[in-house]
Amino acid sequence: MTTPARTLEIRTSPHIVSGYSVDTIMFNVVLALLPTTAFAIYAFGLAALLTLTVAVGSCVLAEQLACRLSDRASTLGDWSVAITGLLYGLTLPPGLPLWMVAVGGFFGVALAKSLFGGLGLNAFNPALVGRAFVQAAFPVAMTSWMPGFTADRFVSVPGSTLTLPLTKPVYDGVTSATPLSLWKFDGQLSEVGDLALGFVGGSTGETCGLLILLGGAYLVARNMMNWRIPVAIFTVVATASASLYALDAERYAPPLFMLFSGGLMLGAVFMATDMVASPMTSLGCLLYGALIGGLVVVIRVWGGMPEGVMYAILIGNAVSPHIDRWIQPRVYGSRVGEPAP
Amino acid sequence: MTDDPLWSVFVNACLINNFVLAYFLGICPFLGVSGKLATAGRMGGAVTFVMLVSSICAYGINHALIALDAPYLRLISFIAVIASTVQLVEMFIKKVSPALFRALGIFLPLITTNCAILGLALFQTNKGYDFAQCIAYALGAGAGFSLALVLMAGLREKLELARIPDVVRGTALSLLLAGILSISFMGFAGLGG
Amino acid sequence: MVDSFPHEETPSTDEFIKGLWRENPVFVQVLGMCPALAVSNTARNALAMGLATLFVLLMSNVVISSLRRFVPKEVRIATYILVIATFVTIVDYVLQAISLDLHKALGAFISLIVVNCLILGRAEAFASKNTAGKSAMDALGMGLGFTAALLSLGAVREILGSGALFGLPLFHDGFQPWVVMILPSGGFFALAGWLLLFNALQERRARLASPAAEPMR
Amino acid sequence: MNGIPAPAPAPRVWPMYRSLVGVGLLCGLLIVSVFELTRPVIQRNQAEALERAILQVLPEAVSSRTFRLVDQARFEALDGKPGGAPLAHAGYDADRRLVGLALEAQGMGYQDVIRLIYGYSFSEQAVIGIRVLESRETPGLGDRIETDPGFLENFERLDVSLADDLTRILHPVEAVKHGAKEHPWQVDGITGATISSVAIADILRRSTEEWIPRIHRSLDDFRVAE
Repeated sequence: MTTPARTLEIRTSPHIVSGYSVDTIMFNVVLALLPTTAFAIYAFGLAALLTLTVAVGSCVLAEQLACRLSDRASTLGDWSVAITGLLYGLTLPPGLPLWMVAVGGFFGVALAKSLFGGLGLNAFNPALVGRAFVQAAFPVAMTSWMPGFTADRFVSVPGSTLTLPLTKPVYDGVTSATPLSLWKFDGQLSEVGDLALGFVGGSTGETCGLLILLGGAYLVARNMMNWRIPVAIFTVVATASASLYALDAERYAPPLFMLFSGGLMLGAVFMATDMVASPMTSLGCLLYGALIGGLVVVIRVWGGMPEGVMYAILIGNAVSPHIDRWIQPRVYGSRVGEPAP
Repeated sequence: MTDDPLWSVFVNACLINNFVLAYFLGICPFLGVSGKLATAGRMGGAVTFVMLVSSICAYGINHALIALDAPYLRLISFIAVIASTVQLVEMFIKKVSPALFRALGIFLPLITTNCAILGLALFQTNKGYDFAQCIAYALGAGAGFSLALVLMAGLREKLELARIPDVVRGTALSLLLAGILSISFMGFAGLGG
Repeated sequence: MVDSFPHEETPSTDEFIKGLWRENPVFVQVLGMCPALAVSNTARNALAMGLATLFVLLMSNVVISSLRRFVPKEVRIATYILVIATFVTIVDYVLQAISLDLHKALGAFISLIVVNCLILGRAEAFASKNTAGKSAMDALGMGLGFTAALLSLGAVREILGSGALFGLPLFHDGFQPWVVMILPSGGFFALAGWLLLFNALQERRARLASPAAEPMR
Repeated sequence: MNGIPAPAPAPRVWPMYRSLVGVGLLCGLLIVSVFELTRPVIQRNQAEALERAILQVLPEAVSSRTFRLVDQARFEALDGKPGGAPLAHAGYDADRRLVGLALEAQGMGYQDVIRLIYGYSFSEQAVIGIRVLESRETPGLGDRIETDPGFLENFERLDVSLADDLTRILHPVEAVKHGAKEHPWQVDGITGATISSVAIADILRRSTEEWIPRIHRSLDDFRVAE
């Protein structure tokens, strides 16, 4: 096979209407994630910094290894793997042993991306597959949350972070609970103000909802993100939880709490919008977002786990080929209702 | 004996303990027929139907065998009944709707050796479900099987054009996808409680 | 890599060996996946399941091949299913008598040996056409191949998933088990991993073999 | 499998009947003989396993007898007779005095149904031991309901004493957050395995509310020590 002539540029998906190249978009995504990342490091100190570094490093290493093994050109230049790693790191609890961080990053990229052929071909969001793998493999470590804003966070790391590879972490200090598990298991509600500003326990990058929204708004303003997906998710979560709350305020949580707690913001803005694993049409994206929002509410309210954003998005990823099949863009020249060839 | 409500039996069989993704039943058709979405949907429908019929039969047989005090004939009669149910269903569909028969034709014999059907009959007996619960269980298992099959088919069709390395193509890829689907379905755990 | 089987040897040896590697039921023919995935969460369960399947396969192959002259082909499949279900029921009771715990761990999957495509497949493809002796060799090979595959899956899953092998702890107390490996998804991943390994080996062998083939052209 | 071959059928059908009936008879014979051979061993194994479980949850007992509820009011000793659920196992000490009852109970856990047996002591009016018979809870997390020593400590004396009129339990069993246990009828949960530990408490609450009053009403049924 010969390489195509340089005059006509042929790209695989994502076919982005904006006309930006992959690396421009990816660079801007990094930019949009910067405030969240900075806040994560500010809140959790060295532990978060180490977690994020190892997350990015393991993903990059896995990708590099896969490229070497399958004789593909290295894809490090386009930032995509670095973003996967960063997003993955932001979903992890601070204080997670670094070797577990590396295992998840490696498996996420290998399982969900490299084996499927690399960038643009993954059926699932690799960052979330990595997280889901670690969650299933090390459920105890993944639900032990370290409190933020400790006095010595910039000079020392929790003992669990530096656990020797393959060994069990020992949690020396106090662990805190996330707002969602406090609500689910103890019936305590956290202040919405604290949630929005990030003064609660949780994963490194999911605590401060406002900064995530800021990053998302930046990407939307630059026309680099499909705003329909997060908007649909937020709308469904807000309406569903508002109606439940209206039915029985004792049992169900108020909508603002549901919106700003847990990984919903990070998931809706940066994970569900993965261009490859989400539907192609606008209507499809709305449906996809609505499905994810619905699943989040179902799992959080009636399921066994306090948080369901990760599972909801993965199932959304699995359904998105079907959404694309039901709602196909009208092929130029065909009549409405006629299936695309 | 259990007194689980019907919806809980259904959700349990369909999502939490999905027959394919959590119990590994019906893996052969799951891997074999999930290449094309259209056939996957039909297969799911056929399996659900056979599940419903054989679940009812198994319920009756089990009670008859308990009355006869001959539990050792359970397996042999279950499998005989499933095989003949499939045959009867095949003949019935051929008579009533030749079009449907042509669409389903090749899958029906496959269903006989689908362990999901026998598994359903055995599990409902072990769990001691009553008649209504058996129906809910069969419908849930069928819906879960179809859901897994259809999701898988969609993913495989999407990946058909991807540059998948040769080593991964085929069964290994399907198993990887099934593993990721299975992890995603873990999110439903606890729903029935 | 030993991949050439001398053809001058007696056919029985080949019948035996092919199931172990070249036509391994799980890794090459991708048959009998349901039990392979479901009960391979520990090496002990995998071994018990493999041996139970081996027994049923051996007995039904022998019976079916001895009966092959007396059974008209119209009722062939029905007879096979009867014979197989009988031996499965026997295994079920014998296992219950040997160890209730093991029987509980394998659960319904012992009964589900009936619908293991491997057994009906060997009955139809081999035992119905060959002598009892040859069928026994075939069943032994396939059964052992199946057991070996199950055991290799079970060993990987148990070592990673509970840090033990056959229930004996392999590591010091601090070992962190990878719970995912004993969960259903871990079964899928572990089997996919083994298949990848097999595919890679075969591809490598094909690459190594192809330069030798070139002078032929 | 007991079809009698039709007299002189058409030649092509005859071999089919012959082979099916022949194989069927052979198979039936095999199954029944193996069943009969293994049955005593299996029954002994099952009885031993049950006895072990009963004596484990009723540490003072040295022997046990299984009772069945008849007519929703009276308990009747089974003594080896087969009997469907619901069953209660009475435990006796060396002097053949009734010390407690072991009851089976089940309910939905995190992943699937959890089945357990618990011991109830008459002198303490409390649950004095549980053992999980069947569960598919997440290994390493939910299965701590079987292994966590702190959690199992809850059931060394879990108060289920009855109100004076013997119709209801004074304080139904309830699950509380880990570390928040204040009363002897509360179950101290497991952090990280909340659903599974709450499920155990629920199973116990439902079962004790249904059975303990009933058992106290017909206490004499179990005092047949000879």
